[in-house]
Amino acid sequence: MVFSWLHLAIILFLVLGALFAGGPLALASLLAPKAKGGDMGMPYECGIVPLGNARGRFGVNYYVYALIFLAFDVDVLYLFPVATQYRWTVGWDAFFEILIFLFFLGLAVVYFWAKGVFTWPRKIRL
Amino acid sequence: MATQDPTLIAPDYQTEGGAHIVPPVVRIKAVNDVLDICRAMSLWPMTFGLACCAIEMMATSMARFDISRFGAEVFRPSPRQSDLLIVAGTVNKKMAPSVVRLYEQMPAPRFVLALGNCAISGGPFKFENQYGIVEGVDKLIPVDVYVPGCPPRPEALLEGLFEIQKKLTGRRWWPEASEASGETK
Amino acid sequence: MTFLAAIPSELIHIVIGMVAIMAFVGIHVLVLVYAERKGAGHIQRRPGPFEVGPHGILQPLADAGKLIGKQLFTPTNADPILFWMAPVLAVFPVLLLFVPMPFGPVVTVQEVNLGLLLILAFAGIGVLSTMLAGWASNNKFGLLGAARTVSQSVAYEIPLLLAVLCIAFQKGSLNLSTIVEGQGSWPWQWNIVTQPLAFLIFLVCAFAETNRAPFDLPEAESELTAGFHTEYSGMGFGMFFMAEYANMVVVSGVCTALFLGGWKGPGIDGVWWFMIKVYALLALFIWVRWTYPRVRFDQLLNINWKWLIPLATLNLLGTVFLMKVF
Amino acid sequence: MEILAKIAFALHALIILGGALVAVSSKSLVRALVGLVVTFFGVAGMYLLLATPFLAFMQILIYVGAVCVLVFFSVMLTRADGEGEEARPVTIRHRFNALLAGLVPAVGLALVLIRHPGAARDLPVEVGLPALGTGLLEQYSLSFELISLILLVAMSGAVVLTWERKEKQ
Amino acid sequence: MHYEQLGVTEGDFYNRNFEKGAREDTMILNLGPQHPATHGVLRVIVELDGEYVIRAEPVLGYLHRMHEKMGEVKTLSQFIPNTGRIDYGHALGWNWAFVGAVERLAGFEVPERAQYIRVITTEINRITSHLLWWGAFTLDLGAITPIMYAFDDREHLLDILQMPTGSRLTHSSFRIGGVCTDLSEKFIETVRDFIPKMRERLPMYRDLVTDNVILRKRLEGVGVMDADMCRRYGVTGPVARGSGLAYDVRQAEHFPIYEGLDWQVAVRTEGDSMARYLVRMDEMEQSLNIIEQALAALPAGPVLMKNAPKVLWKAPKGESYFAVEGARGKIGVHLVSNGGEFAYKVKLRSPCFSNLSAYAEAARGTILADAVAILGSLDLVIPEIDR
Amino acid sequence: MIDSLFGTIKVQYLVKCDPAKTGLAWSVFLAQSDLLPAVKLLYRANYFLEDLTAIDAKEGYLAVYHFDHIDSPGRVALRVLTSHEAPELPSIASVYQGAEWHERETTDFYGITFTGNPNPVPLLLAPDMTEHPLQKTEAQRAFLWDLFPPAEPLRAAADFTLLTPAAKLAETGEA
Amino acid sequence: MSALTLYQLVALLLLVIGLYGIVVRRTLVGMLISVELMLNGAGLSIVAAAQLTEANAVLGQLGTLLVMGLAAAEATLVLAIIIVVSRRFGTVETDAISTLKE
Amino acid sequence: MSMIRKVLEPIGDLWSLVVGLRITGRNFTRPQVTVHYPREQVPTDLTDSYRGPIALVPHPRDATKSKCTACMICVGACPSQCITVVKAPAPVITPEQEKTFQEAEARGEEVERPVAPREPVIWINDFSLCSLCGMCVEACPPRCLTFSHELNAVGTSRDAFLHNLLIPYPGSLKPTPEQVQKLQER
Ligand code: SF4
Ligand code: SF4
Ligand code: SF4
Repeated sequence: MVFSWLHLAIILFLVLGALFAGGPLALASLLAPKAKGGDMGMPYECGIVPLGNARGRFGVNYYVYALIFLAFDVDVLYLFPVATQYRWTVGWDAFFEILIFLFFLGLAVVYFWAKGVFTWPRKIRL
Repeated sequence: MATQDPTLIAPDYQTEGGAHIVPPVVRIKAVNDVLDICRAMSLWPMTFGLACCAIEMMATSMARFDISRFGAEVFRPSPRQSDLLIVAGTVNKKMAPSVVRLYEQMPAPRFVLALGNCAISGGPFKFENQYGIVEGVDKLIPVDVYVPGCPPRPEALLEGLFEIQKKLTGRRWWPEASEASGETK
Repeated sequence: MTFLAAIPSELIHIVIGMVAIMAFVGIHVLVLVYAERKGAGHIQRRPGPFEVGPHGILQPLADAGKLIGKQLFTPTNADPILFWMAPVLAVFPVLLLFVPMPFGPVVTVQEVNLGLLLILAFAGIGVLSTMLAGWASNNKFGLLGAARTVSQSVAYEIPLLLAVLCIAFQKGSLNLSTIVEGQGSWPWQWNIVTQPLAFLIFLVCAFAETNRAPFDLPEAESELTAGFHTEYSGMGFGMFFMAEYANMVVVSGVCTALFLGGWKGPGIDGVWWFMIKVYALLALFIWVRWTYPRVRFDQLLNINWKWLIPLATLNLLGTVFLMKVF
Repeated sequence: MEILAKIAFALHALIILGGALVAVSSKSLVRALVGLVVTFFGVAGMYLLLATPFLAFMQILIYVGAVCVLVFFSVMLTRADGEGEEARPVTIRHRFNALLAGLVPAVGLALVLIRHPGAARDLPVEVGLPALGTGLLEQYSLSFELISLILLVAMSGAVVLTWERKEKQ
Repeated sequence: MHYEQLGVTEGDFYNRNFEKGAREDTMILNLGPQHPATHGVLRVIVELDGEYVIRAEPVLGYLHRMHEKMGEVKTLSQFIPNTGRIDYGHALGWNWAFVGAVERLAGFEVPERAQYIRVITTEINRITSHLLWWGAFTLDLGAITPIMYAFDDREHLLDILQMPTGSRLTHSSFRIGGVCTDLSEKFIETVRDFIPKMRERLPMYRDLVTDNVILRKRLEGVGVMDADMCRRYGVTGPVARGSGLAYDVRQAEHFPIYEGLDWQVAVRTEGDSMARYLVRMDEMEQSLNIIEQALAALPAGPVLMKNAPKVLWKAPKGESYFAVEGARGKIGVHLVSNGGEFAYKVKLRSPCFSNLSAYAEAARGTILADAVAILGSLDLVIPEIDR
Repeated sequence: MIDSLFGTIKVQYLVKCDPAKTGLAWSVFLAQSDLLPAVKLLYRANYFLEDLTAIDAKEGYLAVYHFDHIDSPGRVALRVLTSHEAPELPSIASVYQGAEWHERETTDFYGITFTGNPNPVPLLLAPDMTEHPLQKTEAQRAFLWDLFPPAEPLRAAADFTLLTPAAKLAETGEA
Repeated sequence: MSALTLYQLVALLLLVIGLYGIVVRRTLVGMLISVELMLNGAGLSIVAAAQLTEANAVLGQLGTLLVMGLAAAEATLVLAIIIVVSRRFGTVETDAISTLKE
Repeated sequence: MSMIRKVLEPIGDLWSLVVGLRITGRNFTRPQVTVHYPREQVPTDLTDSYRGPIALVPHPRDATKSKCTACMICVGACPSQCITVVKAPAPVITPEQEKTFQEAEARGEEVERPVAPREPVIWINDFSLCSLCGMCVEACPPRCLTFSHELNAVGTSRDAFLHNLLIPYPGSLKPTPEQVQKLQER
């Protein structure tokens, strides 16, 4: 086990960050008057009693987008270790490997584009 | 801070339990005074326009009168983040429950400014046996400052703001308009 | 004295760094709030905050005081733990992001070899905070706003990474200080010259990642009132505010280090060059915000898919290719 | 430093334990998600202790930044609050079964572990990022390409599964 | 099937009466009555499927101010201040419609100068109204600065309008048989100065907003309303003209002054939000033309006819209908009198009311952001809808 | 024009008015059953609905529909009478969708039921309000002939007596 | 106990809790969360083994890296399946789904 | 052709963004339009046409009195019923006076009996109801009403806006306590 200075710094800064956020909040809860009663606790919905709970099942169309974005995102992350080494590689092998890697990425974009995932219909038929 | 006088509120619009304000846990006068000054200098209004007067409210936040000079240009769309409810216009009976609800959804400390005659007394729409409007928003919620006019000029709204600041901190922070009326632009 | 000497210098460095960064962030949030409102004012031909203190200089302080004196309020049906966790989580990683920031030749809290990665990793926590805020407050606007913000942040991370990767490939390092070192003093020796496209992409993504106009959809007032922080009052809202501004500083800092030569500049290198560049970028942020309308959500995603990602990928490919050629 | 490392290890272990327990036992799925995040952080801390900062950051980037978001979106497809589908009380029997399902393999593995401690060293060495890069580019280049392909397939699969054109014209 | 029939007890009356779709995973959201995008207290209930609006239903009445009732309990001239408050954006249009209806009922001849003054002030008022809309609309689209610039100009115009009418917003300066104050020399000069200045400002608006790619991409093809739809809903004004219906009351009902001036009805055929936007921008220019020419042709003479009716004046029996082209469309006042000093019945035909009724159809199936943009492009003034 | 358009319909009373004097071009009284066919004819002739209201008179509620034309302006007023006791009219919202709101508004103000309106809930007034504010008391109500001065009709049904003053009616009745 | 064992025990803990979760959870999402726990345990175990033994450290780290990638791929697909299931059955509760399917 | 346009279009689009920045940038440097309200005010030549709360015009000969003749026309003209005017009551005639009058009348002289002065004792405008329409000003036969130019009145209670228009006129008659009480009951 090693305990690096970086590790310490990360822990300390995170704790400090939590304090930095929690301090004012704690102070505010001590110093502020509180309003109670009436419709105070009701979720705000433009001044109307809301119908139903916000936490029902709710499908958003861009779940699909989030989905592919994420896979893409993770994919790109694999380039980071390569990036640090690439400069010192000799020959074109490395380039082709990256080319193939990026080609797959590009393939995804092209496929989705062709499938029409990126065209949002302005108006849907119901 | 206006406390709700139950006798003032028309029974139809009283909410269950009634809204009230609990004082802070820590009550140090000096701290509270400082906070009051801060509150006075940073009154964020709610984006809540009802009728014609709301346009003058907008005009007040625009370049010519610029309410931001007093730190009050941060119009927040959510009552949770606003300190000042400017009732700008006519409150009718259909709207009344919403107005009460919006007021109650504002966290303390909260202030109410009745802008325009409609909000003060029903204004031009008050006639015998009328069926639609609430004759003055103070029948619904406690009002701190009234700004009359139909619609009031932006200057008047600024004065109303100063009046709330005065109510909070006990002093007027800016010169009287008439004192300075010599300089014009 | 011996006692002091016994403390490792790194620890002292860290502790000083903690104090300095805290002050830095605190001051900069206040200054940015002021600058934003002043800047907006002047663009709109009005003075902005003016009366609270000379030229309104005390305005942000008054706002902060106001927020502290404002009730913290938890909606009845909210999940109280998560509800309050969210604003804390928003600010919680912010200080850490400044650890590898190369303010000056030696002025940095800790040189981290993987500095860039650290910033990218911990900046992602903001997404989490948004998510929790939107969900915990049990508000429909909040939930919609959160869903939007999350998809947006996630989406724009890709071109951002690709743009950053260009520099990483070129310099062969993820250490921000090293990257700065690799650039010269004169503007034409900065990375922006070799990577103009990456710079532009980075900038656009920076706007989107910090949820600034024209990509400020999560809080698109005209649709979703205040977005994911609709239910937050007082300081709770203040925390999100603070996180937004602090993130702006971080993003500008990273951009400066990556593309604008960091602390280097004509004449004497030093912190001031870094700060000047950061301020210039922040000014750009403000300028843009007060100029453009907001893009629509599908457009936002499509800009990303149809322009930024292909361009960024090609740019990366080009970089990689040219590195081999030369 | 050594003692600090021990403390840190204990701390991280506690974080992981707490987070994981919340993740499996919380009635609200979002809280469970938060527990999961806490666990992720704990594991990232462990990675740091193991002198693999790169993995620690990747852990946060991938798990916290990406996987969590996915889980969050799927949570939104359920009724995830205190009255949601997860909130109905679980029978003791069910719990017991579950515990059994977990413990049986675990006890076995633990026994193996304790009986046959590997030839271990105490101080891990940090491998630089370039080394990893070299690894990816040379020795293990196939896996580098493969992961790209797998993710591509996953993406396309997801799209094939879920995509339905809104505009049926 | 309504929610109420499903036994839902939460929410308010309109929520429960909202028609429930077949889907489970949708969200019922109330936009308004306090909402930044509804410009006042309009409330729109939307059913959302993610970002898509499955159904939108405006709920009105949060600003019902009993104007039609007041028309029956106030004398005819006492009703004039009310007309200034129906549509605060274009108060003079309503002023004119009402006094016009009374004049038509009684067969009054309005002095020519008064007619010119009405044209000039109404057109100035139309510009202020369009500027207000322009600013608020761009605000809806997320641009904050344009409204500030628009209000700069608007403030100038309000100063100008204030000279003859005495108020900034809720003008009530037309009287039965004329107008209440004559135009001063200063007014005429200021307006003459202002017109070229305004002409210089319009290109800036174009460069800053109209040509901006973000705005164009947000408006083009959004909320298309074809001519037939406009007819079915009785849509008029710039909205109808954006859909290719060249219908302008100023031209259609043969207003004497307008007929003598050189101006065009701005028409676009696309029918989308951008077309409506552009129609209004063009209309501002046309209004400037009209003002310029009308000022040049301003005749001398009285501004109020002799024996203009006083407070207690009995109108003759009968009915009359008078329509005016307001900033938002066709303003109509239908007056029925039984020969008393009060009107027997006043019907106020509000353009926004009809325009908004088309909204539910226009917004169906669009993206939420588009729905908001369409709402903005209709240029709503809530008190006029609710009356 | 309108009289030829309405050739197939049994109008009760049809006058051509002077637009400069009243703002109307045509004024038509219809029986309830003829309303919908007439409106359909207008729709086919490209008229659009301007507004819809009612007038509370002694004889009952007189619903008034104003139509106008885009290309050849000329306002047409259709008038249909319904009783005070059971005020009911057919809805025209199936022809002019815009009429839905106008009808709901009229229901709010006068209590007239429009059968066939797709969403008959209060539009402008609060849903818990029971009174109909624009209804007049019996004392306030006027006779229709007091409100609409007689004119020369182009067509009139024989039994149409709404606009003939009672005195005159009595006369002719005697005669 | 050697450090390696400690790490392995922690990894094992994650595995146990994950397994428990899979059985005890009712919804697909809950199960997904538990699976992620187990994957984390696996990753930790691999890295610990690589770093604290004489084994090839690079291989170990890359292995974990790939596990992470696979976890992401898996999560993507599972989410897609959840979307489909919830669209098809209106619930993500496993019991309900198995009843519905019959 | 269309190909070229397709390529050029994004460039034009981007250019429009630059143009926008240029405009806001230019406005940044232009002078501000703000009137710093409490320190300075909108020029009076712009506000002198503005209608503030109504006020009474002083009598041309006696500035301590108003010109109002208490004819009550404005009360009827006001659409919002916000004007309350109470006429001065006829002076009370004591029995002795009455006697002298009767005697004088008996003598056949022209008696000038004291009549109610044509002056208001109470003139209150409830500004919170007023719509500033100008009906009263136009209706007043002696033209004794005018709009003041007070732009910035505010108050902390509703009653602050019951403007007593007779306050600037010390010479005007004072209401009797009963009248005041009656008014308050209203
Ligand atoms: S006070 Fe006058 S201007 Fe204000 S809302 Fe009422 S009517 Fe409109
Ligand atoms: S201005 Fe109009 S409302 Fe005001 S007091 Fe005079 S008549 Fe009444
Ligand atoms: S009309 Fe003029 S004179 Fe008559 S009471 Fe009113 S103010 Fe006095």
